[in-house]
Amino acid sequence: MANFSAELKKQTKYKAFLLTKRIVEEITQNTYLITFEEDFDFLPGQFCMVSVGDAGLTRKPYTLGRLNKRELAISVKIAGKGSEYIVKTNEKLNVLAPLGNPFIPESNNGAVIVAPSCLAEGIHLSERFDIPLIVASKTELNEKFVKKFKMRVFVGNDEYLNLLSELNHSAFDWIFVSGSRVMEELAVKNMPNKVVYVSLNEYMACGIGACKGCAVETVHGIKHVCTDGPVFRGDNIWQVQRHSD
Amino acid sequence: MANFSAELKKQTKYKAFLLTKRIVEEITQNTYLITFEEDFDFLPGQFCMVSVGDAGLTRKPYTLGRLNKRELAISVKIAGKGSEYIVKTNEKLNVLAPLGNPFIPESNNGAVIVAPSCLAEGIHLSERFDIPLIVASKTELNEKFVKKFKMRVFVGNDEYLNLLSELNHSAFDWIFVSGSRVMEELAVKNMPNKVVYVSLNEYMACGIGACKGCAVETVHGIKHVCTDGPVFRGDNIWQVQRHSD
Amino acid sequence: MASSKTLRLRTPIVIASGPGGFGEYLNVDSIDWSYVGAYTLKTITLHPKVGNKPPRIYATDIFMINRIGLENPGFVGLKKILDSGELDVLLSKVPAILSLGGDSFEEYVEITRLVKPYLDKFLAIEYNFSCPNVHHGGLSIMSDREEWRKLLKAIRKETDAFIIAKLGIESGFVEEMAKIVALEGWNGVTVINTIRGLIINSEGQVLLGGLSGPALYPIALRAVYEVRKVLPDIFIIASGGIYTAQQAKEMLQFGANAVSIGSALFQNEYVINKIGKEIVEFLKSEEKQ
Amino acid sequence: MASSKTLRLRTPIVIASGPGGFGEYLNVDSIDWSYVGAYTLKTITLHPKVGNKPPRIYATDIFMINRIGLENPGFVGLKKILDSGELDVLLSKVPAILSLGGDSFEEYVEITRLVKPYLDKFLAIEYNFSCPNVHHGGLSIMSDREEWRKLLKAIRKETDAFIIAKLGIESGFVEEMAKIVALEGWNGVTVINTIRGLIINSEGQVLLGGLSGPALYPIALRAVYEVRKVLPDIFIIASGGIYTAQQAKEMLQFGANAVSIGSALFQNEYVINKIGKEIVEFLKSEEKQ
Ligand SMILES: Cc1cc2nc3c(=O)[nH]c(=O)nc-3n(C[C@H](O)[C@H](O)[C@H](O)COP(=O)(O)OP(=O)(O)OC[C@H]3O[C@@H](n4cnc5c(N)ncnc54)[C@H](O)[C@@H]3O)c2cc1C
Ligand SMILES: Cc1cc2nc3c(=O)[nH]c(=O)nc-3n(C[C@H](O)[C@H](O)[C@H](O)COP(=O)(O)OP(=O)(O)OC[C@H]3O[C@@H](n4cnc5c(N)ncnc54)[C@H](O)[C@@H]3O)c2cc1C
Ligand SMILES: Cc1cc2nc3c(=O)[nH]c(=O)nc-3n(C[C@H](O)[C@H](O)[C@H](O)COP(=O)(O)O)c2cc1C
Ligand SMILES: Cc1cc2nc3c(=O)[nH]c(=O)nc-3n(C[C@H](O)[C@H](O)[C@H](O)COP(=O)(O)O)c2cc1C
Ligand code: FES
Ligand code: FES
Repeated sequence: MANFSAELKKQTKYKAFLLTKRIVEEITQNTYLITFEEDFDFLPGQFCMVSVGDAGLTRKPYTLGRLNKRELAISVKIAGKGSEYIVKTNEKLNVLAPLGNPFIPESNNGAVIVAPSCLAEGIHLSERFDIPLIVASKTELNEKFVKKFKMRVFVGNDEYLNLLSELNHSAFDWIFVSGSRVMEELAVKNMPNKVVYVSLNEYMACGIGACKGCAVETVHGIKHVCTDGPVFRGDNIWQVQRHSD
Repeated sequence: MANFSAELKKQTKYKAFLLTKRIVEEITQNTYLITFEEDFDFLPGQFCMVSVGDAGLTRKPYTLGRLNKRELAISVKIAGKGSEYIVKTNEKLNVLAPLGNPFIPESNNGAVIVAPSCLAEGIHLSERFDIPLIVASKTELNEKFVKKFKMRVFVGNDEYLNLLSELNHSAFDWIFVSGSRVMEELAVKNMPNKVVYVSLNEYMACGIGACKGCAVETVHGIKHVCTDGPVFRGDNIWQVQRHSD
Repeated sequence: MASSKTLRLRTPIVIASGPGGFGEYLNVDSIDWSYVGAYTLKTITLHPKVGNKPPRIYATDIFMINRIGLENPGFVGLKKILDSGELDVLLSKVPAILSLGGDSFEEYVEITRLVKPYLDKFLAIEYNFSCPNVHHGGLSIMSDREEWRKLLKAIRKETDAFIIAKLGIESGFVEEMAKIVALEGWNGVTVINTIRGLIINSEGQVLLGGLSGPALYPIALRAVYEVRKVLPDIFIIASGGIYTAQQAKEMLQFGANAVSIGSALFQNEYVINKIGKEIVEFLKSEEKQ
Repeated sequence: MASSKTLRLRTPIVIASGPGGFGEYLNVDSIDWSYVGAYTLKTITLHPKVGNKPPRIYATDIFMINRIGLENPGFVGLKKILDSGELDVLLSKVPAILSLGGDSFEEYVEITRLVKPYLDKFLAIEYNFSCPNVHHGGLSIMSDREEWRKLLKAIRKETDAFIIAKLGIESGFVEEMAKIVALEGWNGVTVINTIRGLIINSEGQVLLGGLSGPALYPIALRAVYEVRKVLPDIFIIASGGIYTAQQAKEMLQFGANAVSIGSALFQNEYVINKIGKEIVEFLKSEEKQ
């Protein structure tokens, strides 16, 4: 509660943008990359709340991304009616942005692992910090993407676990992980040697700190994903058994 | 209440039929005639309850009709989501029928006036009792229908009122009217010389006498459209000023 | 005080009082009545009621509102049907629960007395204390909690039948109401009834009635949960917005002994077979474990 | 007893306590605050509350359920924001209503006393007597009607502010509750609050929370109607499932003095402008007649 007043100060202005879809491409089964004609400023780690009209009672949170350092993009996994609307509509998308805190890494010696649903963010971070992009997917990726963007792809749970153990013994200072909660937890628990950052997925109603709906338990008590995150240090979310070397 | 027990006895068996659409034709703006591959027995005046899946919380009542003395048909005005579903779906229609009481006229010296939304019933009655078919519509009818079936068409309110006064002084014993409540009320009040029958349109939930939702006030107290109707004598519904000749 | 009676339903699926009328759905072919544990009849009051003036019902995509006003033939009507054997067709196919209502303390007690000779025909009596569509009785009988408690006591004294109180959520926290019911030795509760709502129909007419259908489901589920939490032993019939087998299962998992199908009949009465089949299979698979 | 204060809102549109947080929506560009009569702040309790454990919220097509648990910085937090002038940005753009809650009789009275020096900053105080998501206070303060009546009296004695009681529909018939509020000299009621519901989210977690959104609308409209029927003079804020200008108009027509926009903000906060514009025009056209 101490930082309640600090939080209030942190608030910046949010704007609702109308975005025209440029390209909608399938990344993998049920998951799409959408690029837009328009652009606005944001920083790595930030997200937006997409209005889905009558297809949902809340705006829907999506991590912002950028391709080739210029094209605004999001990636969307069809999870229900709202995401289906986002992928399929021919209308402009009404998007509230930029929300949440930027992710500012302590060095450029990191790597980013994303699920296909967070590929736009992955590409953005990789290009922006000039770090390796790794995609962990349950299903094979569309060949096009693998070629167009520099990335390593790991398909299936076993491959993912091997990857984590490889990275745990790598020279990277930090690893950024964005995907499902399970995937993020596995990353944190299986890379105890590393500083792992995770982008959390709590259910959001407002996205701007008003509703207090997106609470998560951290080792420092309740935090809110939309105003304290969405990116957290993994060891703030899950207890990590540090190995004594 | 006296006839509660009589009502119980009157019940017959109802069946849910799956009907395949044969033809869907526009009668007039927003109103369609639908014919079916399948058939079942019913009598003039009876109706069915059409399931509209998730497009509505109740089955929707439609008067049954028959074309050329053989083809099962209904006519449907698009009034909302349920009726839109009925007109547009490519699935078979699930239809509970036959419901309500048959209309048994006292003579064959009558005429039938229908709105386009009740055209299927109108054609049926006209063919069955060999009586004139009159269509009263707000908008022009599709030429095809006017040619295919023998009918007189009256477009607009003034024409309708003229028609009623003509019929009031005609030699017909009775006039059967099926359309909106307003249209039926006008008919009853403007043809005081005639026995006028009306097919009522109360909101229905069950269609079989269970819910007591379709109550109407008559000069003999509350009646239920689905089990006491749907056809009533007009002077049982509206007070009629009989002219003394 | 409680009668030692238990209620064993052949399946935990019941037809709700009101939507099912007085057995009319038996006239619809293709419903498999072996899936139904009990058919609750439309509420009967001491005196016949003609019900409210039309319009009585209106629906949107997510709820419907009805103001039937407990139209029913009264005890005389019930007696006639029972004496004449007319109801036997129904009773030969599916067990029934009698639903009783009233406009006053005395009426509730009186009808309880009058139906006594017929109780062997019914599994249980459900008392409708929560119909939002009548001016006397219904809502108001529960406005005065002490009066209502006395009524519960009087009815319990009058009959040793399996008696169930049907509760809404507006007269007080439903679990507190249910506790009173249990304390007075009643055997069960049905939660919930419709909630008072207002809608304007397409003709611009105002309907003050009871809300049922999908919008009710999460509220009814919560009510079942809360009642079960405070009363581990009472028989609970869950009522409110149950349209799918998944919802029926949730109700059972959160403490209901049976689930009631009401408004869902209007969308397609075949819902009985759909829910019935899945629930019966579900219970079999649970038993095996 | 009643203070002679009146509440004149520049428009009859208010932001609901909770969904609007502590003014965060002022950071969203393009909302025209001249359409808003008052911004009700998130409920403040005497002591800070961290709120409930996650998950706290889940929505379907027709309702959402939240179990925030009144997370708020307590009176100390409120005091800090007020003393530091942080809230002045908000107050310069839109008048505000303070919402207060508590876990006990004493807490309600104590916070009423503590906020006194700040009351010139607010149009009114809304007392949240109906939050379904806290264990003490909220629901239970209303379970004991006599206790609650005493509390109403005590608060009224403590302040001559324009005080509004926010009522749910589960502690007793809402019009009966409202009558008590009026009898104790309060100035207004907000009807309704969320209704207790239960939902299982996509992860299989059980959320016991308050139901808001579209499913609430017909119930809230009815509550407004019933309260207005028995209390011609009380100030009524309508809350529950208002998403369109049409609904806002209906609420006003059935007796509300103002309408509250809550969950609709989450679908698209632009709803404020949409409803605001139409309502302002509607009222102008009414005036002309
Ligand atoms: C900060 C953040 C960033 C995200 N970024 C991405 C992204 O880049 N790409 C992507 O594919 N997905 C992302 N998600 C998840 C995405 O928001 C949900 O998949 C989406 O909201 C589903 O909406 P729906 O109507 O299709 O789903 P529903 O049918 O409503 O539900 C399907 C699933 O989505 C979750 N969900 C639904 N609504 C919300 C909501 N308002 N807030 C959070 N979760 C919800 C549900 O819990 C459920 O697990 C992000 C979530 C958060 C919180
Ligand atoms: C006995 C009877 C016979 C009918 N025959 C015909 C016919 O042959 N052709 C035709 O076009 N229409 C007929 N109707 C009217 C038809 O049932 C409605 O237009 C239809 O139900 C609209 O459904 P919806 O979902 O499209 O409408 P909604 O969007 O739900 O409402 C649009 C209008 O339809 C009415 N309506 C909606 N549901 C019902 C219902 N369950 N029962 C009654 N009215 C309802 C509403 O009151 C409203 O006026 C008949 C009605 C009755 C009672
Ligand atoms: C048309 C209609 C009539 C009803 N009549 C009665 C009644 O006579 N007695 C009663 O106890 N409940 C009555 N109810 C309430 C239902 O039994 C049920 O409790 C309620 O509708 C909620 O369940 P549902 O959403 O499954 O319909 C009626 C409901 C409807 C829709
Ligand atoms: C996330 C959330 C938080 C809420 N918090 C409060 C609160 O702190 N105090 C309060 O009086 N009501 C609170 N409410 C209730 C709303 O003010 C409102 O009465 C209710 O949601 C019904 O209106 P709606 O359907 O427009 O949201 C909250 C509602 C939601 C959805
Ligand atoms: S989503 Fe509303 S506070 Fe975070
Ligand atoms: S529609 Fe149910 S009784 Fe007529």
